Amino acid sequence: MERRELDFAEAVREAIKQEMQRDSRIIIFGEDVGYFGGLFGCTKGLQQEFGEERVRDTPISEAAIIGTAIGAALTGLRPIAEIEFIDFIGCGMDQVFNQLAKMRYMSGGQLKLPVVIRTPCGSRYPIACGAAQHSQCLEAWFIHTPGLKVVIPSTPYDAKGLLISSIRDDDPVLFIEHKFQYYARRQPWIRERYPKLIEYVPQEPYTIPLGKADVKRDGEDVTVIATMMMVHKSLRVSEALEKEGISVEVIDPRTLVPLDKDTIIKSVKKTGRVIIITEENLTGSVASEILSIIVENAFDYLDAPIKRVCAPDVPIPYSPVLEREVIPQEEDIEIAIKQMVGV
Amino acid sequence: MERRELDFAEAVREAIKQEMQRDSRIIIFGEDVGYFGGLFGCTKGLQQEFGEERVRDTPISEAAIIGTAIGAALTGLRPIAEIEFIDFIGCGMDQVFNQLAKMRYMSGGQLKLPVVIRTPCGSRYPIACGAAQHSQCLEAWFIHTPGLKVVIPSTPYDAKGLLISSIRDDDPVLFIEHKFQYYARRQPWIRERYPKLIEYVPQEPYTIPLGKADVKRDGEDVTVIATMMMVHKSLRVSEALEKEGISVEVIDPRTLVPLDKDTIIKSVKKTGRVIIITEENLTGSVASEILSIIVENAFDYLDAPIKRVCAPDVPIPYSPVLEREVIPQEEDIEIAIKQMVGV
Amino acid sequence: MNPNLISNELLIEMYKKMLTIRRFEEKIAQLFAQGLIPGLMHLYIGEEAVAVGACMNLRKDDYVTSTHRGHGHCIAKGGDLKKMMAEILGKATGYCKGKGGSMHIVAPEVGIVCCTGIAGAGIPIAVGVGLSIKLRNTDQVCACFFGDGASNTGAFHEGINLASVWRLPVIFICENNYYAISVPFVKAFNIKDIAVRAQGYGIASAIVDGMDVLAVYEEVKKAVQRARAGMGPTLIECKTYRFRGHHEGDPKMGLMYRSEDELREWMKKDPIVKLKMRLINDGTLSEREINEIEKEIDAKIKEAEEFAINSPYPPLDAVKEDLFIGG
Amino acid sequence: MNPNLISNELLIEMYKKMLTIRRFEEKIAQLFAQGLIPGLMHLYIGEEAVAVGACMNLRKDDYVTSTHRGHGHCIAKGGDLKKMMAEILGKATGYCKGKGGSMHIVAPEVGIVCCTGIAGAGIPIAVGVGLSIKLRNTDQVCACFFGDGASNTGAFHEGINLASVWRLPVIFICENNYYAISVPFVKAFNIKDIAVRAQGYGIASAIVDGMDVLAVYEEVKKAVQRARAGMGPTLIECKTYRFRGHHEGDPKMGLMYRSEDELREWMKKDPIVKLKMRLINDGTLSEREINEIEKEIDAKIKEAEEFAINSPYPPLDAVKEDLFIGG
Ligand SMILES: Cc1ncc(C[n+]2csc(CCOP(=O)(O)OP(=O)(O)O)c2C)c(N)n1
Ligand SMILES: Cc1ncc(C[n+]2csc(CCOP(=O)(O)OP(=O)(O)O)c2C)c(N)n1
Ligand SMILES: [Mg+2]
Ligand SMILES: [Mg+2]
Repeated sequence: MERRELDFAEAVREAIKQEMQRDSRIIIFGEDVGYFGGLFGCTKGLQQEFGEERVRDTPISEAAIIGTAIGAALTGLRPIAEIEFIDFIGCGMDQVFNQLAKMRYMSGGQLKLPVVIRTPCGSRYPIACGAAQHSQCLEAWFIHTPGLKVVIPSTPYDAKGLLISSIRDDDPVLFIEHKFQYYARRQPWIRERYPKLIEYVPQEPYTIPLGKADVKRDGEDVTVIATMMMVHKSLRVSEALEKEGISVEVIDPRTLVPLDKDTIIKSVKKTGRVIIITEENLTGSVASEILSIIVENAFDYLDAPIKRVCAPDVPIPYSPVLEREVIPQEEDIEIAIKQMVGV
Repeated sequence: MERRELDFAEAVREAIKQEMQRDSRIIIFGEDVGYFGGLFGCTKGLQQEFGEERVRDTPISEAAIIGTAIGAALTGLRPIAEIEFIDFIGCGMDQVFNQLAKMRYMSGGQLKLPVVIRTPCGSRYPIACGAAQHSQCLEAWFIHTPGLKVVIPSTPYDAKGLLISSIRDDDPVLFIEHKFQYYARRQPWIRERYPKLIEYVPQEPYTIPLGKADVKRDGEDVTVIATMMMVHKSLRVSEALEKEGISVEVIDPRTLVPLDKDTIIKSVKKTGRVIIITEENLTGSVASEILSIIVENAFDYLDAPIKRVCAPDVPIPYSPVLEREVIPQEEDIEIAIKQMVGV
Repeated sequence: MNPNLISNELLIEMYKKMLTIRRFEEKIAQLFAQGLIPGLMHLYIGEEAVAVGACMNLRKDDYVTSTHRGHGHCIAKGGDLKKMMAEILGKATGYCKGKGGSMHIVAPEVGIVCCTGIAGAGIPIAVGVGLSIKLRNTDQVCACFFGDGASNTGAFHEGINLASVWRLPVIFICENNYYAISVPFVKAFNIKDIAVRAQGYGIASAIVDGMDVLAVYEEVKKAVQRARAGMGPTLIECKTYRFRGHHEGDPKMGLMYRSEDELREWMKKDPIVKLKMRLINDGTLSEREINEIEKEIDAKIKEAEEFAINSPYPPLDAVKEDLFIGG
Repeated sequence: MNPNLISNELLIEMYKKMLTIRRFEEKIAQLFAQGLIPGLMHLYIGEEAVAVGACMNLRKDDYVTSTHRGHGHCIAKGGDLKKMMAEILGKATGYCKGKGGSMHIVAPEVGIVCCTGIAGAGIPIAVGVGLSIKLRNTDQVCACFFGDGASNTGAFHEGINLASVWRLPVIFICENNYYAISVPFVKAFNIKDIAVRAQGYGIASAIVDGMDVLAVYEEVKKAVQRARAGMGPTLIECKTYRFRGHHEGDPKMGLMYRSEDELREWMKKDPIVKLKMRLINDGTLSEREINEIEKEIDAKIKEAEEFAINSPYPPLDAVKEDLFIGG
């Protein structure tokens, strides 16, 4: 039997499709998700298969998109709402944090909000430079928003399993898809560089539990905790460093809320050295949170200060030379690892 | 000469008033700030003094309020925009982070955005329980928003000096005022408990530089870094602990962006023990960021893991017994300090 | 409007509901003054005709989205006074176990599915309720209440437009009480009637005297019929007035920014007094029957008050509960 | 509209501006296809009459807020082609030193004070510009461009309402090209004309053929006069069409979601061809003069292209600059 390989967008689409086949309460809507099939093709063919009632294009109205998802979820549906880029979530931010995230708690548990908000994030350098308003990583805001689950897969396999879990979850989930991860099929160099961006994905629906990190690579000398594209970059660097005798463990938390602290702490206790690598702006980042958790839980095991490798605190500039400079690159990761192990 | 004492709202009002007298380009607008003088009286009398052109009531339109401030600032005015509660900033969030914070950078330095957004935050327990949508501390989102300065004063003296600096600053400033700090005049028990909430404030305009922390109390055994109401609570606990022979240093960063790392690190190097106390939800908090900075800069000086004392990751519940439980209380601070020094 | 089409039973029912709201909230005002209420209270007194006139058209399985000034909606839709009062006092026996408070009372059992303190935020949520009704293919409707102030939020615009494009069974009921806290209508609108905005979305609209419960009833009835028939949303503007301050504790009950004359004029239109006079003049109810109704209602309020006061506060552990279903 | 009131000079100027936009963007399309442009490009081709017709009414000290599809506005307002092209290529010599890119070109020197990639976000900012004009007591105006799609954002509603209430000198120019990316007008609106929304704010409005530069010119002229006279804002809806995809790279230039027939019909209304025929038929310009204009413009575009291509990328240090004024 041939092993079926999917890219990230295909895995996302398959998850949605199979879940919609399974459960007629699932609907999906957002800008361009219907007839066009989504800017990145993640909903291609779904309107054709499930009809215009269940797969809907919306006006440019992020507050209405999220609010509509809430109201539908409160009264028996299981909506998937798409925010076309996470950068636009500010237009519907009140609905996300004051309504969606808080309604169940405020109601004393009377209400149930099975909503998934899917949204792409991140830099597409060098494929398409999106500049300051189309390239952001904003997950840190949402781990600081009690009542939301936050999922940030890095691979097609994880994307399918985590999206199915998110759709089946009865709580609100913000499902963030790094845009660069969509391009491996169209741009062969990406696949060559980051082979896990096209991988075997089982045909049958399967779930990956929210709150379970994945050790993407075992290692002894240093623990790298990385998210989304930084997982791929870290893996590539780690393989190269292997030849220099440096053994790197790479952990992908996969979900930020809930966060699998145990897997992280276990690794830290083994290696004593930690680098956290994310594409976000440094200050107030998810990296800071993970660092804090490690300090609180494994301080005595640390052989060196934890390092954060993130974007500096500036908006993403347009020029490719500047965008490249801002986004953590493989050489930054390599330098950080080498410094950490004292090479 | 008698020493003139002001409460927090009076200090804020005096700063605005004196600056408006000095510079006719300064205008202020927001919901209820005009005729009514603001929900908390911070703009009382200003419309009467400066007229309806410069002191304006707005419709309930947070996106328009912030956008209007931006446009006015771009073309020669120096607006102060009020968001009635920080909880409502989600309705204008896009304008804050995609426009206001990024415009100067995106323009390559062509644009100047002298905007102050003033907004109250925080819990008013036990004065008035505001529940989940009227009690939040959201400053963490804004330290993760490059291009914004973030100011969070705790005392009337600091409020006046920092607000004048913020108004004179040519960059956008988010000026957050903890609501509880407004009540010391009306509720005498508050002043008794937290004496610094009414204090001497010079009549003449003065500035306090953004980016300068204040050591609110010198100590040797442990460094407490606290913000807004937690400064007052920490001071009260520290005084009590003094009698038990525990010497606590209390640092109020006062501005989060820019952050005075030097003052913090210096204190950490002296005490080797750090507790960070804020009213925010724990995960993804400012406390996590400060913790990270300390680890990166003073790891070898730490005698114990840094502790964060924050609200748990839940929305603020309405019931007074529950709100009290969620907001860090003096007994929580006391316990944390005692644990830290091993008593 | 032909009032003859309305049965006496219905009129009496409306009277009872309005009076219940009034007395419930007078009780709150009293408890608030006694310091027994921990949070801010936005009272509906004066506006009872809107909630009651609207909700009398709704079935139990119809939905309502409510606001910071929501007690009236909840009572009109059939909410339990005891659970409401307990919630307002922050007690474990409240609708939300004390976690929501006055601004967040939801009662899904009677169709109150959303109650938010963010002006306008209920509007897009009502749209989602409408979508769900449509896709589940029932003939339910959703009544979405909001204020004049909320009509200037982006959520209003985005929500109503989407409801129109998707032709959803939502009745948007604007309670125009002419103030958003202290800001008067004329400082926030350059139009006379909010209802004209319906034209920008291509939906039906109506302007109605919000101090006349029958007028509200009749206009909402038409909108509900249209909605049930799949003919889409309606925007109904009810001109009304709050008799008290924006919230309890608003200095001078709002007379810092409103004139006494204005308040007096509106109080002359008290919807409860008006209906009561009619019921008496019509001979529908005798003075004695009116008195009995009042007593009956007062007894229920008293019962709710006692229930709430005697109820325990939630246990501290409750803080960590109800965030996620999966714990 | 009496076209005789428009001088020949003005007509020629309009023609030149429109053609400059067209050629500038055709160059971008070409460079994009060659892989020389790092970012996404939203071209204005087909819609030139709107920017040019509008901006010909503006003085240099008047303001414009622009969008993700902003090259036309910038050129029409007098922006420097070299600095624009350099910005689009991400070069240090661009308007924004390469930091902004196509979607964020501002040129305060000619009044382009805001250019944002967030649909609708420029609208409240234009309101602030209007407020500043009013308080500084000048007779400037602000032209605020945005699309049909942006008209459904909350920012549109909040912004225009506030401009109306405060009677600000802002001309809201809706470029209705019938699509928001792939979503057609009819899936996003239940009205025929966006301009009807003006009634919900109590402001003047107009619907104009956006493929006719003179029609746009005349209608915006009236609005500018009203604004300068302190008579408040106007909403002008220009019916137009983009001849290319939503962005370069949009598969089949948007024919995935538009019909070829539709595109062909609109291309027949090409505003540049239309004005050119008129100028020739009127005898205002000879074929030779037309050719010379084209050559002149092509030379300028070539110059801009060469300037941009030969300019250096910004130094890496630039990353940390320009965040704050105070460093
Ligand atoms: C988005 C938002 N902005 C501001 C507030 C603060 N606020 C609470 S009630 C209110 C006035 C609401 O006016 P309206 O919608 O007319 O309702 P009313 O209070 O008159 O019933 C305001 C401004 C809020 N709750 N939400
Ligand atoms: C708030 C927001 N939502 C979504 C987008 C993604 N997006 C970019 S352009 C566009 C369509 C804009 O349509 P319109 O306003 O009609 O302008 P046009 O592109 O047709 O000129 C969309 C949806 C965005 N930029 N901003
Ligand atoms: Mg009102
Ligand atoms: Mg369009």
